[in-house]
Amino acid sequence: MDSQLERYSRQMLFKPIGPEGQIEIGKKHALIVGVGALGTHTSELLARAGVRKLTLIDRDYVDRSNLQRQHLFTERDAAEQWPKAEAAKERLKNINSQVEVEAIVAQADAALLEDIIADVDLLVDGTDNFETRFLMNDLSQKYKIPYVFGSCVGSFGMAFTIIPGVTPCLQCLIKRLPLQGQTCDTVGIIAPAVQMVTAHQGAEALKILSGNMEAVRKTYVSFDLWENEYLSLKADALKESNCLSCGETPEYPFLQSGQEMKVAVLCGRDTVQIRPADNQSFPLEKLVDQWRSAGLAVGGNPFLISVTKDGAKAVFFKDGRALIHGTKDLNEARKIYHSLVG
Amino acid sequence: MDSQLERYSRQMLFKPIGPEGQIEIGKKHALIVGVGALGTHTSELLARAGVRKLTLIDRDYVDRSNLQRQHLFTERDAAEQWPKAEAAKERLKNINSQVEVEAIVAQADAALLEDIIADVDLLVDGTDNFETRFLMNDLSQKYKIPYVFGSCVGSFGMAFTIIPGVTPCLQCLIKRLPLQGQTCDTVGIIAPAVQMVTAHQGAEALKILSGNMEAVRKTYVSFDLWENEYLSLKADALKESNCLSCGETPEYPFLQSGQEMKVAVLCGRDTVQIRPADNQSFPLEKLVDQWRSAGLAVGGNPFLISVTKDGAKAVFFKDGRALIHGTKDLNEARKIYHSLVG
Amino acid sequence: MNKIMLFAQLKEDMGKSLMEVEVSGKTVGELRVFLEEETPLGSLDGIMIAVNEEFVKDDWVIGEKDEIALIPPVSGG
Amino acid sequence: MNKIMLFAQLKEDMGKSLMEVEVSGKTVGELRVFLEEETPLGSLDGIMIAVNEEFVKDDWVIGEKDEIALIPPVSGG
Repeated sequence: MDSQLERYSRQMLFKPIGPEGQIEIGKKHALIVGVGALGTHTSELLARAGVRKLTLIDRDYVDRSNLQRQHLFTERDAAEQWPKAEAAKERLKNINSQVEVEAIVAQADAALLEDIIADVDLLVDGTDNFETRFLMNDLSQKYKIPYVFGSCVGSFGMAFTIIPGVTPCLQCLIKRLPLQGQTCDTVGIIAPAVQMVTAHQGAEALKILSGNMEAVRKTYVSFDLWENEYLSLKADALKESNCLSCGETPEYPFLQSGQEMKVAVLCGRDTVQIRPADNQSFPLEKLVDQWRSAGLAVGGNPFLISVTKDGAKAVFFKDGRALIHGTKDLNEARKIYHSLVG
Repeated sequence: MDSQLERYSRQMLFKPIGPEGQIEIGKKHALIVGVGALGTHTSELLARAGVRKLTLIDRDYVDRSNLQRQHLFTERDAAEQWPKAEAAKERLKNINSQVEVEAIVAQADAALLEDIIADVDLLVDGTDNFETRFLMNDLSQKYKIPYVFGSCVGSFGMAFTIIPGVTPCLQCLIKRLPLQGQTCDTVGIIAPAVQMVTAHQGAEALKILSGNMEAVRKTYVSFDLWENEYLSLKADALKESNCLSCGETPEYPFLQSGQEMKVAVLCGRDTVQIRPADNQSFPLEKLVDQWRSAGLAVGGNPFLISVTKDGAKAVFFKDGRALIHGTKDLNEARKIYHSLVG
Repeated sequence: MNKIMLFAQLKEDMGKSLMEVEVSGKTVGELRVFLEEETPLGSLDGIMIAVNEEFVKDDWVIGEKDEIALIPPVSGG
Repeated sequence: MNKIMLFAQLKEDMGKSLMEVEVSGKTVGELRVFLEEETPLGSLDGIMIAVNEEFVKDDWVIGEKDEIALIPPVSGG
């Protein structure tokens, strides 16, 4: 056996992969967007599995409250506020020095993603918001790259594999976002729910990267580990022939400038304004319930709602527009926004 | 919020745990037997979750072929052949210095386990053989400690939570061992199957440690991630009132000396003899098929079968007795035996 | 009767993870309106609905004893 | 007819993960003997058998259309 491959012997003994599948995996480049709970698990899994290259994108740094569920990171990474993508890269190099790891500390916007997509073989979902997911979905469709969606909150999670030209896309499945405010910052998250999602994402990734397309799961998995529920749901009926992302005349709306969430510092103020993308519904009352339930201070008047979290004050208008006070940092403002709204 | 607890904020926001559950978790001591694929995942999960103490037992050292699926370990651990329990401990201290980690590099036999069981609140299965599992099962029943069973091979795995006095025990479920030779060394293992088992083990552990006994899963989970199958099977009907481990007059057979697998160096020879425990069936023909299929050199005559693996030669007799040639190290011989037989 | 399984936010809103209602003959779109008007679930905009382990569109007609699951896509990760 | 789901080693031995046979009226113990004698599965000693998502003992009588799963406890970890 090739001595470079010998470390993967237990994966090659698995017949559907075998030595041929291992060689295929070793040629592949996976892009993981978001290096939080999901992204640290899937990047560790794919680095150990022996992909050629991993690109990791994350705009955030390691915080102590991440350590409860985000693998790869240590107390020192949190104390030094190391950027997540860079902290992950450092650990992954110690785990498998044969894998090329590229860390990008930035917001995963359309311009960045289109710039690096050229030789990517697989898109892996590690993000915490649907704006970025719809962007990944459009990218997947435009460049014909499989996209392994996953998300979780509390003990609840879901995973689905999108194969362009074969399965429905994320836009077919979820036309309008249910922004009900259940985020890891409002209702929490337990690490086993993360692992359950990444077990599915990882298995799908290995199937795709090793060339076992016939084994790819065709159903949408949804589970609750605390309630002991597991559903495997057929999704074919949701494929839309006129879908703007995967239909007959696609427009890839999230790759068009002007369609994305707009985030800008208000002139001369320590405040960032956020206007969400168009396809989101905005049930402000439900959000308020979630925030109160999470113990956050909520105030307001008939025209707006204010909520205070981690020292920053966010003000929401009924149309979904938000002002994040106390910062001029766009990424910090996005982080607060997504932690409150989803 | 207590600054020591703040790192667990996302786990405390999960309502069924909450601050009270977190305080409970922080009082508990979990014993993880076996620090391979399952054990590294569950120990990382429980360390991040903030248990008071983890005891890790493993007799083995880190090998490069472990790195594909065993978290916590690095290339350096493999190059230095660091004992698994110690390598895991070192990494876990960097992840959560608040957790006391005790590493024991030894065979988990009845004497050792009974010696350290006193304040253990939970038994977590990370072992690779049923001899040790039956020992853990007896220990669980004798000392009334919940035991979270898990195992996997290939893309297939299973998990079950044993609550003494409530559920059937492992002995009720599995009366005789099907030693069909499907081990990670013969048919391989993919890391997502490991994560799928540990997602279940981890969720059950958090329920038990946080005092949410009513949420404990009552079914036996069995899945195949490559075949996209997931079963959740009721197991109550298998509870045996005359079970020797959990029945009305228990004898805890695996805690009795003389009942365990017997491993001894043959006098004056570079050979270890292994006699398996009594309750194992031994279908030698199936084992031979597995070994051939895994590419191992198999020879023999009407009375015995020999198989060569990793430079060591093992000879099996029809009654299950085995001679492991080329070593005087009992643990090395056990490792080779279990890697071939299960 | 039809069983409806509820997850995440919806389970919280309803106070239970399983409810039983008679909605056979209704379309899935009509089920949405019914649940929004008659239960504490509030807006079901964006909620995915499966009938007998298969996601269906809003014009799908629910049959007797069909089992329904409401899946809210959550954003965490 | 009864569906029998096979996993791991048993799937390999049979060459497929699902088989259909008519075994209603037999006990689970008789099913074991039938499969050992009539199929390539070999010894089913130690294999756990579930009928309609519930593990049952060898005296359980299989009904029409009951779905059966054969679960081999594997040792890896």
